[in-house]
Amino acid sequence: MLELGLFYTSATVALVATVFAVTRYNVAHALIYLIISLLASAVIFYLVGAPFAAILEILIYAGAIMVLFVFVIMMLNLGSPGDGVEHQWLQPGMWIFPSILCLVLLAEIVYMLSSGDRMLQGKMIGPKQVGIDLFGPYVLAVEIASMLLLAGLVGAYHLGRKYLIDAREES
Amino acid sequence: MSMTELYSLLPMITLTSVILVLMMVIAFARNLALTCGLSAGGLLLTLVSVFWVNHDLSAGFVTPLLVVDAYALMFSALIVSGSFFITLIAYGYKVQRGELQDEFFLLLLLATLGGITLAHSTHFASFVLGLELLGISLYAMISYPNQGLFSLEAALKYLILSAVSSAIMLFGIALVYAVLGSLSFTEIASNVYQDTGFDRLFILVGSGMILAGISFKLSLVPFHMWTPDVYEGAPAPVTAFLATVSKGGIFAVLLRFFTTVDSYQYETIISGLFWIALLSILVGNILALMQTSIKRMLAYSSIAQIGYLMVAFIAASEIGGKQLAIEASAFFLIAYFLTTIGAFGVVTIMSIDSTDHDQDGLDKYEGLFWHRPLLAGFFSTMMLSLAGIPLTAGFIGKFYIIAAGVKSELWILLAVVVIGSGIGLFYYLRVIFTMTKQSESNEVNVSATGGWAMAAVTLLLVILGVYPAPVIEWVSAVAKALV
Amino acid sequence: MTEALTIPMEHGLLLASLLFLIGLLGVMVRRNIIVILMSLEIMLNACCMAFIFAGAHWGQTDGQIMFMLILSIAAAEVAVGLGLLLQVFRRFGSLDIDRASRMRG
Amino acid sequence: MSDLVFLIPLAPLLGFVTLFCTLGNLPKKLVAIVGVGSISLSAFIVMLVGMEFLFQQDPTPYVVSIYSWMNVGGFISGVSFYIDGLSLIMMFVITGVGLLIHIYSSLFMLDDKDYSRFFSYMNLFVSAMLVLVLADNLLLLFVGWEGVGLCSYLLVGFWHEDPANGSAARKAFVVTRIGDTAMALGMFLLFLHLGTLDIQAIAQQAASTWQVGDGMVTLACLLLVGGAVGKSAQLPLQTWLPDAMAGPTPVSALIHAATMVTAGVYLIARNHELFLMSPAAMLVVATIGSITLLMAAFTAMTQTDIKRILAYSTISQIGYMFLALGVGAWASGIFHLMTHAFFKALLFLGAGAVIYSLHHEHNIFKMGGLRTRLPVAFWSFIIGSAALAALPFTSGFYSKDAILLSAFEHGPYGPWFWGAGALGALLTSVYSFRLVFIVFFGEAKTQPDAPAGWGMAGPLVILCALAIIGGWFTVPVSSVFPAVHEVDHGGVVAYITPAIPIIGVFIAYLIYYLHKISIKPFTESGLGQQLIKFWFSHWAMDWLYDTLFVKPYEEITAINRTDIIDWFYNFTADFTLFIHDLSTTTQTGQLRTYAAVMVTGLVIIIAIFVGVMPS
Amino acid sequence: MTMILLIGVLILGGIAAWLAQTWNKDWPRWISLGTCLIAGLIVLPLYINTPEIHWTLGGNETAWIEMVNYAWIPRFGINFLFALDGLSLIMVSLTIFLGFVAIISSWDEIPDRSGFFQFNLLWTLAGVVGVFTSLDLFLFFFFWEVMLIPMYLLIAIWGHENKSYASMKFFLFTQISGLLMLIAILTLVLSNANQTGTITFSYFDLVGHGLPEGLSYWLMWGFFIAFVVKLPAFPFHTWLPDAHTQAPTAASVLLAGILLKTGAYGLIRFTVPLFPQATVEIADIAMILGAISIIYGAMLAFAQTDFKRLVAYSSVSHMGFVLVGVYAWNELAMQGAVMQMIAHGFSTAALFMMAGAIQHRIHTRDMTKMSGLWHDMPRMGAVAMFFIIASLGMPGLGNFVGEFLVLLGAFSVSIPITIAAAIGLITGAIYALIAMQRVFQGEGKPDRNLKDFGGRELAAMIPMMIGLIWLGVYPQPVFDLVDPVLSSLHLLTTSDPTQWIGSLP
Repeated sequence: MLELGLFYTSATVALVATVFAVTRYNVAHALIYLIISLLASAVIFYLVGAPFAAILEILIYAGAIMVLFVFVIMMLNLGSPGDGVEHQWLQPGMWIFPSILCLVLLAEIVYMLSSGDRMLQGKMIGPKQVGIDLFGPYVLAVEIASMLLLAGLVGAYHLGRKYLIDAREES
Repeated sequence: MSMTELYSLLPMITLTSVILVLMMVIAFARNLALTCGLSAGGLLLTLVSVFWVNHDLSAGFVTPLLVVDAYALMFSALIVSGSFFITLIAYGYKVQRGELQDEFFLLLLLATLGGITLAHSTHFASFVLGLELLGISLYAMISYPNQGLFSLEAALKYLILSAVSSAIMLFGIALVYAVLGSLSFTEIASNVYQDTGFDRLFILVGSGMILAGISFKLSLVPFHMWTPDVYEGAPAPVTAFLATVSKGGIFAVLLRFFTTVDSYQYETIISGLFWIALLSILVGNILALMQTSIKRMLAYSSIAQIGYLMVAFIAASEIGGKQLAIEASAFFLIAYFLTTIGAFGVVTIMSIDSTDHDQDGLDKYEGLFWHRPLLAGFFSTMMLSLAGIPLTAGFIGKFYIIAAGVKSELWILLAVVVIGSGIGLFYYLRVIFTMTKQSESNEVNVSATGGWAMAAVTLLLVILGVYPAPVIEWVSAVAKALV
Repeated sequence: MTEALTIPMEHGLLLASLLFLIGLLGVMVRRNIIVILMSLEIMLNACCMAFIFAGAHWGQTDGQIMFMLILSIAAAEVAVGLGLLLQVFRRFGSLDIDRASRMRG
Repeated sequence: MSDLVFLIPLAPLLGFVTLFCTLGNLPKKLVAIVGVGSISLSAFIVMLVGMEFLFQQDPTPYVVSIYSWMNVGGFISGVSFYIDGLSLIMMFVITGVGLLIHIYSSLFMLDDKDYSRFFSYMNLFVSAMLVLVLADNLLLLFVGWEGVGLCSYLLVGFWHEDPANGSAARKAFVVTRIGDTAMALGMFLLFLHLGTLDIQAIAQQAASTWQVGDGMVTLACLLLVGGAVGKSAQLPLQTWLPDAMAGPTPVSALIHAATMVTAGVYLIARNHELFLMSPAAMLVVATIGSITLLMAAFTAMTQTDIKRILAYSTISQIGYMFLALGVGAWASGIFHLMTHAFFKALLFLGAGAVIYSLHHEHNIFKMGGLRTRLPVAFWSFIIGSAALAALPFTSGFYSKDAILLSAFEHGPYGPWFWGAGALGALLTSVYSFRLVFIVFFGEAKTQPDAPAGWGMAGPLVILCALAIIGGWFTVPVSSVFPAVHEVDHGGVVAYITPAIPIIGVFIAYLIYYLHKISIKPFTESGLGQQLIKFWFSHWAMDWLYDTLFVKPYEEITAINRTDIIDWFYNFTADFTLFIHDLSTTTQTGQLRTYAAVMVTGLVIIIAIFVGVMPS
Repeated sequence: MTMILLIGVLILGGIAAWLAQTWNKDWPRWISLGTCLIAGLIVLPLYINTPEIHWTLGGNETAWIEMVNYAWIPRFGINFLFALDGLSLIMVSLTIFLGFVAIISSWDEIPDRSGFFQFNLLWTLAGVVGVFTSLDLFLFFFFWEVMLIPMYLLIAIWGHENKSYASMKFFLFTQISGLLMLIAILTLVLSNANQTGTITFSYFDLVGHGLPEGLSYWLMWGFFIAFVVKLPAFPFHTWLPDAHTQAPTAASVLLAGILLKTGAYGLIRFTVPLFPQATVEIADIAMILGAISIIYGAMLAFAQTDFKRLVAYSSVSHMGFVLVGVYAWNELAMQGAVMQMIAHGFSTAALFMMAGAIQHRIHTRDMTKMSGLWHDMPRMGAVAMFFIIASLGMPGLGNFVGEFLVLLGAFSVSIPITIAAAIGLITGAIYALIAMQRVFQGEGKPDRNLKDFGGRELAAMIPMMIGLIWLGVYPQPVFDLVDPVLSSLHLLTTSDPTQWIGSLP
C-alpha cells in the first residue's frame, strides 16, 4: 500500500511540478520545476518495475539534458530581468484557446481510458533483460540511434560553432 | 545476424560506411569538391548496391526491425537517387557560400540513411528512429550557417512543430502498444485479429495520433501550416530534400503499415483520410494561387500533390483496387520526386549568387525564357509535370491516380482532383507565363554539375512521360508482391 | 525489491496524458523559446512514461527500450534545438518566438 | 443547241471572273468589251436556243445536265438546266434587257473609278439570275437566288464610301435573307416529305403524296412564298427595295426593276403545280399582291425622289403579278413580268439619263421643264409611264388588263381583288403622270448638261419600242401552265378596266399640269398631313420594323456585348481568389498559431475516429 | 507508317527550326515551310490508296486506309494505335494545309524568337495530326493534351495586350474539360476490363462495350463536355473570343481552323459510337445547345467592335451547326457537319489572317477605327469580301453546302431546332455584313498609305478561295471520302437501320 501511496504522491508531484515548469516566468525556476518533475517520474518508473529506466531518467534526462539547458541559460545570462518581458509576453487571453483545445483532447483521452481496465503486471524488468533485448532484436536500433546521435552532434556542433565564431569576431 | 541478412542490408551498410569515410575525410581535408564527389559517389554506390540486392532478392526480415523486400528497395532506390541529384545540384550552391560547407553533405547522407531506414522499417522502433534521423539532420541543414534570418526562422519552426508532431506520434504508438503488446507491424497485424480483448478505442485514438504525426511530416491539411514558411526559409536544395526524400520515406512506411496491418478495414480511419486528402487538395491549391514566392508556391502545391497521392492511398482501401492504388502511389511518387527536385533545382541554380535569401520572387524569373532558355525550359517542364500535362511523368502520375480513384470509385475525391488541378494549372502556368515575359537580362551563373543534373532530371521526366512502360512494369511487380 | 506495483495501467496512462497535455499547452502558449524546448521535453518525457507503463503492463522490455530510444532522440533534438536557440538569440536579439514570424501568407 | 446551254450562265460568269481577278487593272474600253461582250454572247446563245425551242413542231421541255453536284444520303442534286417556255421567256428578258442595260452602263458609269468592279458585279448578277431561271431543282435555284441577292447587295452598296449606301445594301440583303431562310425551310419540308428537290419531281410527288388542300402542302407553299415576298419586295418584306435605290441607276433598272425582284414571281410560277394543290396559299399570294400593290401605290403618290417613286411603282407592279399568280392567271403574271421589265427598265434608264444630266439630282421638285432639253429621256418617260399606267395599246395595258379580268373572275373574292387592282391602276396612272408632268413640264429649275451619247440613248430607244410592242405578242408559256378556261370578256368590267388608267392620267393632268384641281386643302389639313406622312413613310413599315426588330436586337446585343455567360466564369475565378485571400490570412507566420491549428486537427481527427463526431 | 512519319517529320521539323534560329533569323520559317510541304507530300499519296485494311469495329467490318499498332504501355494495354480513314485523312490534310497558311501568315509578323515560334507551330500541328489519327483512347488523350501546350505558348508569348488572361483561360477550359474526359476514359476502360477481364484502351475493342446504361450515360457526359468545350458550344464558349483575340495571327488561324475541329471530330469519332444509347438520350439537348450557340454567337458577334472578337464569336455560331449536325446523326447532317468543319476551317482561318494583316498594318483591331480599307487596299478588300460572303453561307461556296446539309438533315429530326438554327443564317448575315462595312467600306482615311496584299499573302489566300469554291461547287469527292466512315459509324451505333437516330423516313 505504501508503494501505491508513493506512486500517487509522485504522480501529484510530477503534475504540479510540470504545471509550474510551464507557467513560471523565470526560466531558471521553470527548469528547476522540470527537474523535479523528471525526478518524480524516475520514482514512478522505479515503482512500476523499470529500475533501469529510472536510473537513466535521472542520469540523462534530469542530469545531462537539463544541464544543457542550464548551460544555455547561463550563457545567455537569462536571469530575473527576463521576468518583466515574460510577463508582457504572456497575456492571459493567450491561454484560453489552447487550454480549451487541450481540455477537449483530455476529454477524448479520458473517454478512451475509461473504456478499459488493465492492470500492470507487477513484474520487475531489470537492466539485464533490457540489455539482452537491446543487443538482440534491437541491435539495429542501437546502430541507427548511434547515427542519430551523430547527426545531432554534427548539427549542434555546427550551429553552435558558428555562433562562437561570430561572438569571437565581435569581441 | 546471418550473412544473408547482412547482404540484404548492403545498401544501408554501404551508405553508413560512406558516411564514416566522409567524416574522416572532412576531418583531415576540407575540400568541398572532394566532399561532394565522395557523397555523390557514395550515393551512386548505394544505388548500385540497391539494384544489386534487388537483383537476386531473398526477401525477408533482418531482425524484427527491418525488412528487405522489393518494396523497400524500390523506395530506397528512389530516395537515394533523389539525394544523388540534390547533391549534384547543391554543389554549385554551396561553393558560393564559402567555407565550412562540407558537413552539409554529411548531414545530407545521414538524412538519406534515415529515409532508407524508413523504407525498410517494419517496426515502430526503426520507424521512429528513421524519422528522427531524417528530422534532426534536416534541422541542421535548414538552418545551415551562412544563410539569412529566414533559414533560421524556418529551422526553428520546423524543429518545434516537428518535435511536437513526433511526440504526438510517439504517444499514439505508446497507446497502440499498450493494448496490442507489440511494436512490430506484422505482430500488430496478427494481434489485431487474435487478441479478442483488444480495445478498439485505444487503437483508434492511437492511430489518430500516429496519423496526425505522419500527416504533419507529409504536410497534409490541417497539419500543413509549417510548410510554406519552412520551404521558403530553407536553402533551396534543402527544400528539395525536405519535399522529396523526407516525404517519400514517410509515405513508404505509411503505406507499408497500412497494407501490413490492413488498417483499411477501419472505415472511420478511411473517412478521416478522406477529409485530409480532400482538404489538402483544395487548401493547397487555393493557397498557392497568387503566391509571388516560387518556393511558397511550390510548398502549397506540394500540399496539394501529396493530397493527390492520398487519393491513391485511399483507393487502396478497396480490395479490388489495392494493387492499382499501390502502383499508382509509387509511380506518382517517382514523378513527384523528379518534378520537385527539378523545380527546386532551378530555384537553387537561380539562387547560386544570392547568399542571403534565395531567388524565389516570381519577378526574378521574368524573361528567363530569353536569357536562359534551357533553364526556363527545364522549369517549364517541371511546371507542366506538376500540372499533369502530357510528355511529362506528372501526366502518367496523374493518370495513375485517376485510374486508382476510378477503380475504387472515389467519385467525390476525383471531382476534387479535377477542381484542384484546375486551380493548380493557374499558378503553374503563371510561372511559365512570367518566364516568357520580355525583360532586361539578369545574368545567372549556372554550375556545370547543377546544369547537368537538371538536364538529367528533365530528360528522365520526359522519358518517363513518353515511355513509362519499364517503370510501370517495375512498379506493378513491386505492388503485386506487396499485396 | 522484486515485485513492482500493480495499479491500473489506465492511471499511469492518464498521468502520462496529463503531462503530455501540459507540455503541449506550454508549446502553444509560451513565447520564450527555451520554455518551448522544455515543454517539448515534457511531452517526450510523457511519451516515455506511456511506454514504460505499457511495457510494464505486458511485462516486456520493449517499453524500456523505446524509452531509451526516445531518450536519445530527445538528447539529439535538444542539442540541435539549443544550438539553434543560440543562433536565434544572436540574430534576433531575443528569445521571443513571435519575432520569428517574418514569413507569412 | 442544248450543248451550248451551259454557256448561257457561264459566259457572264467568266466575264465576272476576268474582271474581278484583274481588279481594275484593265483599260476601261476592254472592261466594257468584256462586260458587254459576255452578256452579248449569252444573249446570242439564248436566241439560238430559243429559236430552236420555239420553232419546234411541238415544243417539249428538256433538261441539260451539266454535272452531279451532290449525291449524299439519299439527297441528289445536280447542276442541270431546265429549258421550257417559262425559262426561255425569263432568259430573253434577262439577257435582252440585261444587254441593253450593260450597253447603257458602259457610258453611264464611264467616269466611275470602279468601272471594272461594276461590270464584274453586273456580269455575276446576270449569271446568277440565269442560273436561277434555268435551274431544274430548288437547290440550284437557291444558288442563283442567293447569288442575285449577293449581287444586289454588292451593287446597292457599290459606292461604299457613303455609309448610307452600305446600310441600304445590308438592309437589302438581310431582309431578303429572312425570306430566303423561309424558302430554305420550305425546301427542307418538301425534301422531308417528298424526298426530292427536283422541281418536276416535286410536282409529281406532291400530287401522289398529298391531297389538294393538305396542310403540309399549304405550309410548304407558304414557306416558298416567304422566299418570294422577300426577293420580290412584297408585304411584309418590301421595305428594302426603296432603300436599294442607293445603287447606281442601271442597277436599279436591271436588278431592282426588271429581273431580280421578279424572281419571286418566277418561283411561284415555276412551282405552280404545287401551288395549285393549295388554294389557301394561292389566296394568300393574291391577298399579299393586292394589299402590296395598293400600299405601294399610295406611297408612290407621295414620294419626291424620282427613283423612289419608280421603286414603289415596282413594288406595286409586282403586286399585280402576285395577284395574277394568286388567282391562277399564271400566263398573265409572267406576261406582266415581261412587259414590266421592258417599261420599268425604260423608266429607270430614263431616270438615269435625267439624273446623269442633272448631276445626281433625285428630287423631282427640283427638276422641271426638261421636255425639250432631254428629249430622249422625255419620250422614254412618256412611253414608259404610259405602259406603266397601262394606257391602251402599250404593253402594260395588255398584261394588266388580263390580270384584272382574271382576278375579277376568280372565285368569291374575285371582285375584291379586282377592286384593289383597279384602284391601284388608277393610282398608278396618277403618280406616273404626276412624275412626268412635274419633271418634264412646267418651268425649268436647273440647267441640265447635254444629254449623253448614243450609247445611252440607243438602249432607251430600243426599250421604248419594246415597251410599246412588247404586249403585242403572247408569251410562249402555254405548254408550261395549265390552260386557263377562257375568260369571259363580256360584262361591264371589261369596259371599265381599260378606262381607269385614262381617268388617272386625266386627273394627273388636271392637278399637275393644268393645276386646275388644287390638292392643297387636302395636303394642308391635319388629317391630310398625317396621311401623307404615313404614306410617305410607306405606311410606317420601316418604323415598325425598327421598333419591333432592329432596335431590340441592337439593344439586346449591346447589353450582352461582354457575354453574360463569361460573367459566371469570371465570378468563379474571383470567388476562388477571394477564398485565397481569406485563407492566406490563416498563415500568420506565428508558430503558436500553427501549433494550435495542428492540435485542432488532432482533436478533430480523434473525434472522428472514436466516433464522437460523425464523419 | 505514314502517320508516324508525318508526326515525326513535324516534330523534327519543329526542333530543327528552333535550333536554326541560332544561326540565322530567316531559316526557321523556311524550315517550317519546308516541313509543311514535306508533310503535305507525305499525305498526298494517301488519297490514291483505297481502303484495304479491314478491322472489326463493334461487330462490323470497317475498312481503313492505314493502320499502325505498336505496344506502348502493356500494363494497361495501351498501344501506339494509329489508323486512318477518310474522315481522318480529310482532317489531317486540312491541318497540314492550314499549317501552311499559318506559317505564311506569320511570315513577317514575328520579329524575334522566330525559331521557337515555328517550333510551337509545328508541334501544335503534330499534336493535332495525332488527335486525328490515334485510335487508342490513351494515345488520343495524350495528343489531345499535347497540342495545347505549344498553342498555349504561342498565345502566351506572342499574343497581344491581354495575352496572360487569354492564354490562361484557354488552357484552363480545355484542361479541366480534358480531365473530365480522362476520368470518363478510365472509367470506361476499367469497367470494361471488369467485364471482359482485359484492360484495353483500343477504340476497336471499346466500341460496342456492354456497360450498363446508367454508367454509359455519365461517361458520355465526360466525353461530351470535353469535346463541346473545344468545339466550343454555348455555354462553354467564353474562352474562345479571348484566346482568338489575343493570339498571334498564326495561332488564331490554327485555333479556329483546326483546333476547334478536334472537338467536332471527337464527337463524331468517339462520343457517339462509344455511347449510342446515351447519345440518343441527349441528342435533343445537344442540338438545342448547338442552336443556341448559332444564335447566341451571332448576336455577340454583331455587338463586337474588335474584329478578331467578331470572327471568334462567328466561329461559335458556325460550330453550332456542326453540333446540330452531329447530333442529328443522319448521313445528310453528318456530311454537312464534316463539310462545315472543312469550310469553316478555310473561311475563318482566312478571316483571322485578314484580321492579323490589318492589325499588322494599322496596329488596331478596333473596327471603329478602321473603315474604308477597301479604298487603300482593294485586293485585300476583294479577298475579305469573298470570305465574308463565304462565312455567311453563300451558295456556291463550301460553307453553304455544310450548313444546308446540316439543316436539311436536322429538319427530319427536329423541326423547331432546325428553325432556330436556320435563324442563324439571318443573324449570320447581319454580323458578317456589318463587319465588312465597318472595316472595308465607308470613307477611307487619307494618308494611311497602307500596303495591299502582296504575293505571299495571296499565295495563302488564293488556295483557300479555290478550296471554298471547289467545296461549294463540287463537294462530291469529300462526300465520297467520308461516306464509308459515316455509314460504318451508323451501322455500329444502330445495328438495326430502322432505329437510326433521326434517320430519314
